[in-house]
Amino acid sequence: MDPEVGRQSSNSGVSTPALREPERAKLRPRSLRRLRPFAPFVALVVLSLLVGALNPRFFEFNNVVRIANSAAIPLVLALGETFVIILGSVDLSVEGVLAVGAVVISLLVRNDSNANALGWTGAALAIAICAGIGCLSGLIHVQLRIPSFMATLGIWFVGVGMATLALGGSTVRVLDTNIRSLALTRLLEFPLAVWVALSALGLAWVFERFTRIGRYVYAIGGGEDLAVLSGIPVKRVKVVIFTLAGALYGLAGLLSAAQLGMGNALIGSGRLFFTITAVVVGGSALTGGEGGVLNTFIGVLIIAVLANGMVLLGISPYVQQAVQGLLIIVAVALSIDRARLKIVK
Amino acid sequence: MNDFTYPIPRRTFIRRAAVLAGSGALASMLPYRVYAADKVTLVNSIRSLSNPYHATWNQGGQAFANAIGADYVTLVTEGDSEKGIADIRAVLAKTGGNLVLNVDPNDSPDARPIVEACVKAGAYVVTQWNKPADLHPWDFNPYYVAHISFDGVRYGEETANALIKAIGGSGGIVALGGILSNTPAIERKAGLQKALDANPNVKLLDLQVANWKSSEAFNIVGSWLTRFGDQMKGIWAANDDMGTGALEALRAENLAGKIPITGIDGIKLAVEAVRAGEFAATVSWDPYWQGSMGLAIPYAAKTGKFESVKEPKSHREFYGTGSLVTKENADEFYKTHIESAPKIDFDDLWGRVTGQIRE
Amino acid sequence: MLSVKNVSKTFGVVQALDDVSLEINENEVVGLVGENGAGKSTLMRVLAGVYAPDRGSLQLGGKSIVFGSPTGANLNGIGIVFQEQSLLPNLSIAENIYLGQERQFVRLGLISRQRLNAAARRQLEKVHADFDPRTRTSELNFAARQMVELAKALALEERTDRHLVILLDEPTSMLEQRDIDILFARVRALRARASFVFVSHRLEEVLEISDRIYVMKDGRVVAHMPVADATVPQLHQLMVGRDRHAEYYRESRQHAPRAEVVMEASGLAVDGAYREIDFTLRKGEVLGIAGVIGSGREELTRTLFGFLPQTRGKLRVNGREVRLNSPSEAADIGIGYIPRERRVEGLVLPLSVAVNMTLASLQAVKIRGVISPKRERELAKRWVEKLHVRTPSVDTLCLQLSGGNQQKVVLSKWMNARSRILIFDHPTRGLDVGAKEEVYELIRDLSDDGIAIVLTADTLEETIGLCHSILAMRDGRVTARFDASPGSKPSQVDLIRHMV
Amino acid sequence: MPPNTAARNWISIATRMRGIAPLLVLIGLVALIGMLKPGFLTLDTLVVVMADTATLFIIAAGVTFVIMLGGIDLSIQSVASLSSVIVAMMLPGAGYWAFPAALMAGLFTGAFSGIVHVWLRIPSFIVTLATSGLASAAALLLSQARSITIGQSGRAFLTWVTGRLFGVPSVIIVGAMVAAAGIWIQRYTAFGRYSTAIGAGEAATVASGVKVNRQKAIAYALSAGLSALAGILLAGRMSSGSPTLANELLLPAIAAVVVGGTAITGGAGGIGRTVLGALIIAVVRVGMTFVGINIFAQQMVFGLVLIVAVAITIDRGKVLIVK
Repeated sequence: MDPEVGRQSSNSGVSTPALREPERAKLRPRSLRRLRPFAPFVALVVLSLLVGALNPRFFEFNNVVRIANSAAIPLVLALGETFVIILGSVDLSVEGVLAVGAVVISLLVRNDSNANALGWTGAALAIAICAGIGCLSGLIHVQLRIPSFMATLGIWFVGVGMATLALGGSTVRVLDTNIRSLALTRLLEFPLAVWVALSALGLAWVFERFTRIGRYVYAIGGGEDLAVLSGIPVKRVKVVIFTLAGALYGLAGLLSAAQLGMGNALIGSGRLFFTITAVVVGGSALTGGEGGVLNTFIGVLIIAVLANGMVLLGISPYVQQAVQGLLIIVAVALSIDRARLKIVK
Repeated sequence: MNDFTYPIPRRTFIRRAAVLAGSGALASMLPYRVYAADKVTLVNSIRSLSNPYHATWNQGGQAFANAIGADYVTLVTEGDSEKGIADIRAVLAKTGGNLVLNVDPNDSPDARPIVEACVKAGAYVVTQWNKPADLHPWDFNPYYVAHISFDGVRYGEETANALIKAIGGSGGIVALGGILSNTPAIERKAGLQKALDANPNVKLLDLQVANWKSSEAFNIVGSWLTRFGDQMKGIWAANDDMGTGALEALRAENLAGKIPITGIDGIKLAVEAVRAGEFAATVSWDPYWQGSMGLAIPYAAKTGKFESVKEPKSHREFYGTGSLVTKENADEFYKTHIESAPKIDFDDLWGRVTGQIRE
Repeated sequence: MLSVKNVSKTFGVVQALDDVSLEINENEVVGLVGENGAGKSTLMRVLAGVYAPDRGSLQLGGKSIVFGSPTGANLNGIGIVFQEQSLLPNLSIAENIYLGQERQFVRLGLISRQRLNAAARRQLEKVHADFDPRTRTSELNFAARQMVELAKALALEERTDRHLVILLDEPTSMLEQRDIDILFARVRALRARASFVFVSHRLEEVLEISDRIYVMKDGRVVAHMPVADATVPQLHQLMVGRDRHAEYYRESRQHAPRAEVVMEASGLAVDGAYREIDFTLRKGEVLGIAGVIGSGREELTRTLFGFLPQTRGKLRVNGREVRLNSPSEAADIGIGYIPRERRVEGLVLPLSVAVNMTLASLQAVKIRGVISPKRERELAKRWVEKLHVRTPSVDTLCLQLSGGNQQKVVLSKWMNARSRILIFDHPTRGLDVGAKEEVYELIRDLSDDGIAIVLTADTLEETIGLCHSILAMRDGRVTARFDASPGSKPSQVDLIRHMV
Repeated sequence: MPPNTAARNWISIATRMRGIAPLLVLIGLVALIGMLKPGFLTLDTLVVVMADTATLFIIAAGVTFVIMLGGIDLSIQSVASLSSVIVAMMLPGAGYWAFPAALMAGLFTGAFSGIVHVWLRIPSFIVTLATSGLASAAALLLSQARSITIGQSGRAFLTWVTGRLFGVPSVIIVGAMVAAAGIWIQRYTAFGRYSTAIGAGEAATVASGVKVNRQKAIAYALSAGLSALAGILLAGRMSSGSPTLANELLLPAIAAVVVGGTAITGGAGGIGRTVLGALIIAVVRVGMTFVGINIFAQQMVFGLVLIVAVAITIDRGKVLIVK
């Protein structure tokens, strides 16, 4: 037998063959796969340049601020949704919970319909209530073994119902200046709401990267049965995540109430699909286990820039939906790693 | 290795039993009302109770019901035409047709099936806002008593003029439209157009659709500020919700009050904004009147106070009176309509007729 | 030290374990053998704290204990390397090793990744695997992941001062010989710090690595003996209840293939995987492909069924030149595929036996273009009888069948589709001896019927025993061809030296 | 391990129980409402309820095909609206040709979604969301953003929707035909069989040489096609078409599918279950009005009933992990 082979086989530890196979199997240069995660970011840059080229005002600092301002609430919502989606579940209750949050806040802080004036305490209470609702979704999902899709769909209706019930349909005006300051006071040129959203992002990122539950979310999304075998309290983690999501929707409710200066049962309408789309465009897989809050951050910006661009370029309202739809397809086509998801549903 | 694959049935069943029990409990919660078929039922069918406009509408209906001591039911479509119609059919079936209906159809097409259902059941009906052009009360005597609408073109024009006045007669303005295919959206836009034609030195910079929503209006106005900067002298909104959204977007840039806004509907927030000088104007339909008088008229017909057949067409398809709320009359209006429920004479059936609806 | 005392476990009404007792001493390797469904895996899961026994008890150092959960077992020094690997593809090696154990790295509520990775590196060193602990496990091949699993189990040392017991549930079933050797080397080396329970269908391996052997049958321990007193035939006898067939691979039934060539490859290549592959496949021929992981044989197999179209070279099927761009194209020209991932690619587990059998060709069960459930069930029944599939009925869901029977369903799917060329990708993986023999029997029947077969097998014996001719591959090239007709069969050594 | 007889019986019983659970729920609900309001149990009322369910059911039936193979279709409501517009616009001129035209438009849109989904390998959620945008844009442009009334002349062509057949509202008959056809397709055609297989185990189906992509494309086409049919019925019942006519039907439709007991992950369920699901949704909604539940509480009750219904009807046997 030729000595060449002999030496090769004798000194080949586990490591040599170990890393040999995937390169062959995936048949794609690693460098390319390494670049994948940045695809959404590239999409964002390209999109921005496109809009900027057609209307230079896009790059004006004021516009950047406005985009940031319009992205703040969607970002907070999308953060909550991201964790749920990484679990492999989905949360449709966004609009309902957000409405409850906004309505409860506007009723607890100084307003024009009752004598309450709890200020920040009121805000905290409202967020707590929303967390409770999220927790309820989670419990229904894991305890009754109902798909999150359905459980949260139900909770969506319940949420809007509660908000309507609480106000008897009317709109309440928020008079509390502290709450309003979130939208009206600026720090380094950006409204406080933007900073709130960014800090939420920061915390969410730390939560995702450096806490046990954060890592368990990925474990469950990657393989729930294996997660169970590794002694991970899957059910508890799920409930925690849905609760967290609820809390974030509540926070978004606070920001909405501050931004629009009012609370009403329809304040969240139209937010859901935006939220999920942003998460997916950012590159998180609906099948779970992949992606993260930074992806979502990019995703939200893509959608926000898109909306801003539509107006800046004066695209006819008739075709806006169509244009948006096509651009989203393109963005996703660029950003998802098809090699990794063998099956696309 | 299929040890894993089966949830032990017993457990599942216990759970399911629990759930069933739960649903039972839910059922027992259901309020149980009895409608005597010999007593007339008053029904208001509206889009949803989640918006102030229809909430006030509902109060009006309640008020009239109390006034004559009849049962009162509210139906909401939640924007789903089929649901709206199904619900109406349900109450018709339940009351054996002994009811009067005041309906704001979710979409103009809905009016026909609704009217036909009422005629079939012998219930008296008034439609408001939406109906197909070729559907006429006088074709369904006596049950289809009347159709009430408000001249979107006229009031769209009036608010536009108020806005133009506020910006000093010249400059660029932008417009926030409602859901493109909604009749009011179309009419009000047409009114705006008329005003613009009359004022050549006012330019419409852009029209965007915010689907009647304040949150969408908020973002659009932000982008407009970038695109038009200070060319944008005023904002015309097809309803107050979008108007208030626009106002908050301006407030966030310390422009509240500097760029005048007009809305339509006359909701509380808008009227307050007018008083504060942030809105140039809004138009109030007085939904309280719509909710009450929309019942009073068919009730009168049912109880024989008048015969619909004998009424002139101008009483069968008419425009109600909207009132333009501006700085001048805002405080007054606020006292009479916002702070206190408006006083309405339920016998003055035709008091607010401002002409027959044009084809 | 760790002992199982009269443990019984039932699922619904299935008696998985019946009064089982077993003893594990310090620093020894205990072999555990038995047919599929004999209760090995259940026993392992009881030991690992996944299941609680219905009756009986576990005892550690004399006193009985209850684990309650896998974690509970871990804290008592018991780790398990599952048959279906328990690494999460979307997490890094380090995260996998310490999955569920991150608490120790938490400082001020946050996980310190440096500490985590450093600790993971320490564990990897124990098994002499020098991967970067930050690598996603999806980037590793099977053998490498196995090492990580082992490292994960060894990490228990840090959490308990107890003596470790590591359960290896069929760890070799998917490994190449060279990787098995590496694994065994590690196990021997680690014997100093841990005891092992080793479950495998490959009796030779069990004899090679174990000190004592327990034999299970129908949920009972039917025998246990020191390895010295054990022989393959004897174990086989105990497991199956009958002697191992005199000639395991039915070599006497191997007849020379017909002349007619049904498949022909010339200069076949997939860039980055394999190149310059030439072979001819005749009616009734069994062509074996031998090679280690990474030799390109996996990719070659996938090419032949259209998963991975060739980038160069020609492939002729029944004389016509083809490029198979998808499995459906392959199936359409009469090629069938018995995949290695039976439960993933072989069967639609939640569907019935009948449905799975007809999935590849509904034509057979259609009457005037309409599926006839009646005809379908009749057809399925016929296959069930022909292949002796042990299933309560043709409506039974496939996930209720044992591995061997599942494999038969897969086979009948293709026989039903009248495929003339079958690609066998590790057909006996995870099957017990009895089931294996049945598969060998079937392969002979097929070849007698003139079906051409391309086989990549689990073991070299299997390849040599079953094939008419063998290609040895290394680094994407064919390094040798062997005629393997009875009498002139190559030895394993012949093959290996062309494989590595 | 060898499946034991008793265990098997248990399972089969459980499965059968699950099979009829939706029916039990439906009967239970009807009985409950009938108890509280005997007026509900008159033939007329029930017939009316069924008639009002037809459109919802037909849309739901379409999306069932997609959900069965594990996808989702968010474009159904826009497609329905689009087809209503096409019908309303074409009836006066083209007469009966309007219907095939609308259906073709639907099928085409669906095929587009399907093909983009399988070729670009983009999640159906996103693709169909985009298609939805395209469809409604088309509807807006066609209709000049107005709702188009169908005049007397046009209505003549719609008697097959608005009229009655043997005293039964013909929409019910149309619905029944769709149901029958759907069940037949899923039971007796290769497409139906493959859809189930794809939903239950796509990898294995691919490895069985099934042309998975084609099946998917067909499913999306069917989904949109049926939505278009629903759009035609809507146009008939409202005797007009509008680009927003069906906008609120998306969620109820998907809810109907899931309440019927079809797994949102695919592979288990079918049109038959969707029939029941749609009826359950309709009965709950009308029932609330009938019983006179406080209007402000109705949405909450609806949400809760949805959850309870699913908890009872959903088939957990084959879904090993609930996501």
